[in-house]
Amino acid sequence: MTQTLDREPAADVRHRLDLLREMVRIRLFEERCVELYSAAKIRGFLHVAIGEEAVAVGVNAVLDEGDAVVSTYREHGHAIARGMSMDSVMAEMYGKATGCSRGRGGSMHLFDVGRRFYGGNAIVAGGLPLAIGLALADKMRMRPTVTVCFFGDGAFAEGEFHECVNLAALWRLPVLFACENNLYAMGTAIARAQAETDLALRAASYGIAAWPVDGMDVVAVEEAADRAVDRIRAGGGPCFLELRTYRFRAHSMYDPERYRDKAEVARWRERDPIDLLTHQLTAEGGLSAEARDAMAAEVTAEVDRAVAAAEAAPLEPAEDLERFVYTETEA
Amino acid sequence: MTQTLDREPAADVRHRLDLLREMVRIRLFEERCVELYSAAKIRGFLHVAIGEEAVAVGVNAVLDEGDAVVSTYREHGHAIARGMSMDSVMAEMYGKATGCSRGRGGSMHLFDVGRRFYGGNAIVAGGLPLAIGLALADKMRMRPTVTVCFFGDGAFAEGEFHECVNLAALWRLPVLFACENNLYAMGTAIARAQAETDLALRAASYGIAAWPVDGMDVVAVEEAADRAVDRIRAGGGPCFLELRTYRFRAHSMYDPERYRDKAEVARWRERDPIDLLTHQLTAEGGLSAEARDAMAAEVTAEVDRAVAAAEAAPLEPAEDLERFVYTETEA
Amino acid sequence: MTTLSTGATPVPAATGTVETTYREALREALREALREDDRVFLMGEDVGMYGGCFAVSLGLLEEFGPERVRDTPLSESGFVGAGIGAALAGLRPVVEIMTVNFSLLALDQILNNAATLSHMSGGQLHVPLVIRMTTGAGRQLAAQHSHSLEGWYAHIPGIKVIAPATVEDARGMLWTALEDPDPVLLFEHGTLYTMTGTLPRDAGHVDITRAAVRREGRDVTLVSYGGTLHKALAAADVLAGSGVAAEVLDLRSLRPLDDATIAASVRKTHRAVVVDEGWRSGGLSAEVSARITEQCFYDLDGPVERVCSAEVPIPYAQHLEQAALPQVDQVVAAARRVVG
Amino acid sequence: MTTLSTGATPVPAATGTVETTYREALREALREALREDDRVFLMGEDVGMYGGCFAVSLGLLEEFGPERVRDTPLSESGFVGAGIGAALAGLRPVVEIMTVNFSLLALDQILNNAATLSHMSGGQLHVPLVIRMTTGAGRQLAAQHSHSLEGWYAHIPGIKVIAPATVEDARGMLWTALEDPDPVLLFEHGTLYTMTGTLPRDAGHVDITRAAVRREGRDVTLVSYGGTLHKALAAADVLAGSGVAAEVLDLRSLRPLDDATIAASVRKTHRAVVVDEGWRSGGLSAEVSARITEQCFYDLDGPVERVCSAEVPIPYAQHLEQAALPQVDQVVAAARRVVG
Ligand SMILES: Cc1ncc(C[n+]2csc(CCOP(=O)(O)OP(=O)(O)O)c2C)c(N)n1
Ligand SMILES: Cc1ncc(C[n+]2csc(CCOP(=O)(O)OP(=O)(O)O)c2C)c(N)n1
Ligand SMILES: [Mg+2]
Ligand SMILES: [Mg+2]
Repeated sequence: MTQTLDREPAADVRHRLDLLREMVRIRLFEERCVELYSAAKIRGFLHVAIGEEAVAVGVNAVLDEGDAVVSTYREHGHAIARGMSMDSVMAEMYGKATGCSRGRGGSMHLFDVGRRFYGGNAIVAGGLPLAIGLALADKMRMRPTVTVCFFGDGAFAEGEFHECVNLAALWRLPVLFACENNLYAMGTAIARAQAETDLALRAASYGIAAWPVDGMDVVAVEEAADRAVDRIRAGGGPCFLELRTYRFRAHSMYDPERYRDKAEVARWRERDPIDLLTHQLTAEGGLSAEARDAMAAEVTAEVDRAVAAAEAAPLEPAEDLERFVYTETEA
Repeated sequence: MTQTLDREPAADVRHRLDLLREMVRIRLFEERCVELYSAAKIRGFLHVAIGEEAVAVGVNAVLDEGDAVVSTYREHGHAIARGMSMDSVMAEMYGKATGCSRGRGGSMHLFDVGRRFYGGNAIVAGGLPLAIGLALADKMRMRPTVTVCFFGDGAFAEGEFHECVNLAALWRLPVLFACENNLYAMGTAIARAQAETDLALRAASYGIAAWPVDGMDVVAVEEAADRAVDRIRAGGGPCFLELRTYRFRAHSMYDPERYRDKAEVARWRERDPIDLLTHQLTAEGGLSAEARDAMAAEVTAEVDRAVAAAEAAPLEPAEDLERFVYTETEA
Repeated sequence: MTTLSTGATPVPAATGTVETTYREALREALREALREDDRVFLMGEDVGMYGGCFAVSLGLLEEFGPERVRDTPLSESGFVGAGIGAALAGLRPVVEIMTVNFSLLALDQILNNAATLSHMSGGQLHVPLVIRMTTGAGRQLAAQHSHSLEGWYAHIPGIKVIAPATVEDARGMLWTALEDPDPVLLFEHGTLYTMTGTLPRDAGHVDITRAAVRREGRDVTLVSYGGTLHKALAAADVLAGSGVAAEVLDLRSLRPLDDATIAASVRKTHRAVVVDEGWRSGGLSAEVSARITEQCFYDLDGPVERVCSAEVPIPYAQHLEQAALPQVDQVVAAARRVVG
Repeated sequence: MTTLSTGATPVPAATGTVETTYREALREALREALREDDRVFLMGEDVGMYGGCFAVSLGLLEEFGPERVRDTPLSESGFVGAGIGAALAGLRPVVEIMTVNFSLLALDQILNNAATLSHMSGGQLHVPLVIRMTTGAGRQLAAQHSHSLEGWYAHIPGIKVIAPATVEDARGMLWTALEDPDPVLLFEHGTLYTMTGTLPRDAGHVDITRAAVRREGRDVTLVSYGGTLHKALAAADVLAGSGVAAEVLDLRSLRPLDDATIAASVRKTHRAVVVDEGWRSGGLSAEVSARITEQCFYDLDGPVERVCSAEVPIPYAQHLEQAALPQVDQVVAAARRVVG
């Protein structure tokens, strides 16, 4: 078992309960999204990260307010773990004016400038250069921040990724490369896309600290992220974490999953990050059945409220279509 | 001293004299090009590889007729070592109809489809994907060929390079990556462009055979290329050679060379590949002063003839401007 | 999306015909090419195991194996360039880029290699390559996934650009493209895959050099292609209701453009509206408009109108997306304006 | 290339003025920006130690240090995207892409990030980024190094595109671009760097929203920008000799286009020729032509003409290259045709 961060036993249980709650929040939120997609309330592309919650929660747990996050099209979890409200995310997926992006972005383009959450990017590897720039600017301004960039194993094959790791390593930028290795890029298993599948090893060839992490164990993720972020803040240059995880669901709502078999999915489901932590806390006596049910009920209510709010929210006026193409300056 | 290939002593001397002659041909050809540029006979961009001849000659020496070569904008040496005539290359630089590309390509775009010399590419790293495709096609057609792709240390930073090494390694393609590490990309020293400057090590992280070679020693280059090509032909997948070399001249005709000092250039000039082999052969008694002079005279005459032919050659008619934009099919 | 009568060459819905979709027609074309010519292979992201991101290549991996239906990593520049190289070596690659949005990552290879090698080598090299990709908006995929950039590609000398708008063209254009010795880009509009149609069982090659008159009329010419063709046809229906006979042209080939067919129509109708899903400024519609004016100025009763996408990154919300895209009522209004 | 009288705002060649070149004017603009605003930094390949591939940034590294004059590896997508990220974080990056030819490698970042982030985030994000690059042909650099693709960029909503054609604009446009809260692309024509001109010692900002009338005339409007502006001006000289008074417009901003200034000129002259170094089909000239027709159809005496590059990859040999590029005599001939 991985060690927890240096905390009092009671505080440690409380902390892990928080981590659990965050994962449950993401899980129930995304499960609802899937239902809403079937009900045609959400449209476009929808990519859920069910099974990967430990990554979003573990990494975000160690970030400060001033840190920056850049994500992918599978980013509901990152957004929620970063503190964005379910209301603003759900309303965005409804395409409503109250959505975080005023309905213009949808599931793949969540933003929250106040939390330095820079999206939501639907081009694989497309967010990485932004992270380099954010980190460069913060470094030039001597801000003691870290920029985290989430991306998948698929992005590792894009040239852009390699340009970015090199830039970060060369300029010793405060970037945490958070690679969500869920073994597939759509239907392409990593071994059919990468000549060398040990991604941490590959990243280390840039002369940066890089190591693999059990991405189903939220505490392990948190610890690894903590270590990485400490190192980065101390001026040690970028780090790369290969977060070994798995998506339990299809790539998107259109994916018939011909490329993997049910047994493989079932095996990974046995390592469901929520179940793992739930069992652990239960076994330690830190989580009763009632507390678990109460948590689920509270989170369900939160999701319900987000849905109700999204349903009730107004649409952005169609006349405002052309707003924000360019910055609105007060006349 | 590096060992020579397995040859009879006399044959070995003859062979090394051939290598020397090839290097001298390239050197004198390019030195003439520089003069002709100053005389405004050659225009556009002109990049000479003076100092790097051992790479072009050593690698090409081990190739078969059916092998393919893809090069860069610094490719006169590759073209000549591949067997293209000075006449066709010089005429091309004059922009004449008798040029290998009928005057449309110039210095950066030499082609010879008969010799499977696929250019000449002015986009850094732009030729690499072509090499992947050539090798893929040959492999699919079960042709026992190797495709060599020359590129510089600068190209190593381009994402495209990484996509290509991964593809070649993943698909075990018969590609020889011939990286001409001359320590600079224009004015950018490799340490200011690469987080990890051990390029062979970096390439090896793709799970392919990769090693550094003394690029000033033509015999060493030939041996390394021979070993690599053998391995590739035996189905061992791609190889990567980091050919450590140096350009004695400026990047192009416009470069005032502010970024390196004369002492560094002088140190490298002491390892001039032509001088090294000349001294070696002379010391062994394989090359007399007369033979050396005769060689220089013969080559000079060859260059003179190429210049005279280019001078005399006709221009492509301006009315033919639009030819070859699309393939000409017999009507 | 329902059956489209293809106007120019009406297909008898009798025996010897088959009901099919745009998607299946594309697949049938691929299957035929793979079967008939062993130099042909298909390569791209998820074309194999996944069955193609829009299921176009479903089943082909099983039929032709992983060498000829080749899944690639996410390396657009790498594998598109590899397609060019394979074409240089004598194969006939069909490279699929999932969507035009990702083709930007391969644009250098297309513009600087595929389009130049023949000319730049003085005619020594040929690149018989077909690149297929999905284009267009209308499915709430938001700004980064809703581009219509075929107009950019149509700007490039050295390549050809085609866009099947009908099931028949989806079935027939690929083969013709593969017979071309030069690079051909084939754009499939994402909203058309489910469109149904009837084809002769032996449907095959189609000429890709001519635009098609999909509907005849004498009052105004509506010029379009791909996804928006169907909006132009719908507009023609509406216009017919109020006595305006619109002629509807399907460009089919975006490079080269079939000037003769366009000019012939405009000389007859004296008015033109170009309908295009690209952004208005600098889109393909600008070229069509400029050419019509150049060729038919003295035949025109008024300026050529353009109905295009609003100049915004395409938004996610349905009402905003639809507000951004060209609509039938806009085409109708533009046609009424020019008819005057 | 010699002094250009800038027409609209003539500069007195008196005390308080300075003789300079387009290159030096660009450098002075960069120097001023780096000095006046500590959020500004310059980043690109060889901008530092080498002094800039066209010597524009020569000496700036020494003056401002390697953090603010930052050499990058050959990673166009990476460092252009990094410029976008740095702009998001509140800096004012000036990113240099050596030439437009290499910008294709960064086009995804420009189109899908720089141009979309403000809109796609519902107005939360801003990208105050300037991207400079050299464009154009004319120096025998052959097909891969001779593109004129600014017309493509002018197609993209969310960015602005400017092109200084005069020493004054080279000096003044950068600052204005840096004050813009959105991404601005600045295109420098490769043949202009050595052009000389006279500037007031305190020359600075110029308005970038309006096209400029560089020469007044009543018979025909020649619309151009950047490198070809000088061919249009030379053509106007020739035309004047035969009694044709050409008005010459310098677009200056390619996106947005200054419709009002263009239309005002064409309403006066009733004829227009667009001169553009891009390939004809689908180039910026098509948009200008289409707009003129849309706005001035009933004022036009004949169709708008276009003088553009031939539709070939630009060849190396000088006579072929010149045959491919728009030439003064072609502009003169086109103007004569439209004047009739
Ligand atoms: C450049 C680019 N190419 C292709 C796509 C289509 N696409 C969307 S997601 C995806 C798979 C990405 O896999 P990975 O990076 O492993 O992330 P995951 O979906 O597994 O989270 C693909 C191919 C895209 N969005 N962008
Ligand atoms: C994509 C791209 N970016 C920039 C350039 C401009 N450029 C031409 S050569 C060169 C340096 C390349 O260095 P390297 O790969 O080491 O090759 P070398 O010139 O040393 O042989 C640069 C930056 C280019 N041609 N292509
Ligand atoms: Mg994945
Ligand atoms: Mg180099």
